[in-house]
Amino acid sequence: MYNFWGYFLAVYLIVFGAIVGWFIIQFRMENRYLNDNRYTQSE
Amino acid sequence: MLSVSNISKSFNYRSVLKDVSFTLNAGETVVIMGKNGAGKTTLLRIIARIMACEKGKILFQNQNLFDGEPSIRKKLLYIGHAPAMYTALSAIENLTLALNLRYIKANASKILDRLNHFGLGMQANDPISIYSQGMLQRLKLAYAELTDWDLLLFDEPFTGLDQDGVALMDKALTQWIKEGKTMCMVLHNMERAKQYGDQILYLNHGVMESL
Amino acid sequence: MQFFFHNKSNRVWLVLIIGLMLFNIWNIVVNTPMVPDQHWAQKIFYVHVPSAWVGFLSYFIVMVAGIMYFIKGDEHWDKVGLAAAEIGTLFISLVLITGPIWATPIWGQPWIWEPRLTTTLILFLIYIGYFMMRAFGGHAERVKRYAASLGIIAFVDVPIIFVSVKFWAPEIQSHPQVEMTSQPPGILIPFLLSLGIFTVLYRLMLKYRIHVIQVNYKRVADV
Amino acid sequence: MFLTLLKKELFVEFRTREITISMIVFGLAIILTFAFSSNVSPVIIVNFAPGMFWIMVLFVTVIGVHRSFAYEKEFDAFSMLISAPIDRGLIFLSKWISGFIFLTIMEILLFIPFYKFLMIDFPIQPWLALGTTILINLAIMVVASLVSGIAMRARLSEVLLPILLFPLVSPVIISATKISGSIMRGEPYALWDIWLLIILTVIVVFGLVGYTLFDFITEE
Repeated sequence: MYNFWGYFLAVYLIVFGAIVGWFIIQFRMENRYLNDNRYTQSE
Repeated sequence: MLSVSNISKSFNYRSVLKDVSFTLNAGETVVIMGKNGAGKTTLLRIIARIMACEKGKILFQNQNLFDGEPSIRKKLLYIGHAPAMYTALSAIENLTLALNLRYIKANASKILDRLNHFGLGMQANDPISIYSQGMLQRLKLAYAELTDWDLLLFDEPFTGLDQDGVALMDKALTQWIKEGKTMCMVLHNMERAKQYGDQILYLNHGVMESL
Repeated sequence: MQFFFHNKSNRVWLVLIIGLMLFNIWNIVVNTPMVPDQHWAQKIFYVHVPSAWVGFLSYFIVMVAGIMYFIKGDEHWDKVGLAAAEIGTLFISLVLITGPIWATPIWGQPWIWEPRLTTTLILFLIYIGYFMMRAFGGHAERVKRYAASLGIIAFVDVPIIFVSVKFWAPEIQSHPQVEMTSQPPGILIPFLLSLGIFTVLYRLMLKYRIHVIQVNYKRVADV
Repeated sequence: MFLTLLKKELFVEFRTREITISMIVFGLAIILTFAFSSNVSPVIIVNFAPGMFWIMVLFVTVIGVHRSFAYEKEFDAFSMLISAPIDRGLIFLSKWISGFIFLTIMEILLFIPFYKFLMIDFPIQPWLALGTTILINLAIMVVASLVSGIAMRARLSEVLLPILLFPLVSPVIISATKISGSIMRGEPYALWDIWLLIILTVIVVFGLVGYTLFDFITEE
């Protein structure tokens, strides 16, 4: 009976990769929105 | 009779009505003017509760229009650009339906008499999909005559009318003013506004100024 | 409008959650017993089930936000609804990805029409429609009302879907949630811990997403 | 007031017959497609017949409901209903019941061709089949009217309506197929009573939710 180490690793990478990826995407979006916003105000 | 206070409405975050407030007492006629796209029709549709608005309060016969019972709007009639009728039904059927929706007993003879008065007697039984713009405008007049309303919101009454159509409309409007009815009209040319309106309001950039 | 992580408490929360998550993974890998026939695959559901729980919790919040939006008419609730819908769909799609991965070794084929996965899939399709409606529903103000009502309709449909699917698809014995209650403490404690940590993570994600929507709204509305 | 609205729905439909004609013709087209695409012996078809029947009904409902809201948009007729001093939940009820009537008429007319084209014999107790079909029609129609209220004004309403409708109505379709299947096989009521309960819950729950939400949905 081989153990399913590969499946375990795949699932954890997908789940935590998605969550970290989501945070990064939010941070980049926030960056873009704020810079865009600051640009209009400082004009 | 009607008090509109700081209405604001925006489409896709572009505000069309920023902070519109005006009051209208019984028996008075208000004319709203403004460029195309200033939000005149939006304002009328908000008062008629066809369109929702973000902020603001409207009191009709000092009852809150937004939270109150639907029956508050029994005496409030809105007539827009489109005749708001079913193309498949004939003039008589449409009017009977519209009156029943307003809890008014509609007898066919009264309807036919109004239609004849407005020159639509012959096409009374044809579906209104074949009506011309002017005939539709007269159908609206007949509809306004048949319903007993206290406040009429009329959106550009004179568009698409031929000569005697304009005469009919003038006669009907003056007669209503004589009877002391309250109206809120959207008009475009100035001397008609002066002729009918006790109060003329100018709507531009989402704010209401009195002329 | 400043960055979400400029204010102190959010930063503290972020550090706390990163720590909790690492502890959670360490705890699962080290402390939980190795189930004889499933080995590592059994440890998948320490993550699979909490994501499903967070997904459904999120869709519940969309409903609550919808109801509050109708009662209060306040813009904020629509943002909460949108944020919760997005994060909920993220977690539900994670469940739909990890589910078959777990099922391949244990049940033999990736997709089995069993009640929980089917309910999750149907809910996922409903929310595909929800986002399509948000894109094509018309001008933004009207779409807010439609989105709120769709949020309510979707969650009201969840129990009905679950019951009908429960009788439609035969119950598979070794399903994690079914087994959950009859687990020895060795498995149950880390599982509940993981559940709690995921909920705390979800709370921070929700607040962060609401903040980003707020910033975007400020930018769009001013222009 | 509900009867006036219902009368109007039936009257407009009677005058143009748009909805019923398009439903029947579309239903026939689907039946023929089923018949062409599955020239297997009737013994095998019997297991698929309930599923096919309800798939056809679902697609036909999408066409019918879409038509029923389309003619409201001409001449902005819907604003007459909304600005009238009536509770807008009644508009939802009238759309629901009138849609239900058209759907039932369509099913009665297509009942015979469906069974004949697929060469399968009629269910043993036809009255029971009719009774359950009526209940199932009600359940499908309540979800369809509610969703079409949302999709009506959208730009892509032809696409948005089915995409919103199918997942939401999936429990009804599952129950309908199970009920029709067991009726065709003449199984006792005890076997499929749970499905009937699901159908009834959908009718009650969506009826209430629709009635309350329609006020917010109809405003422009």
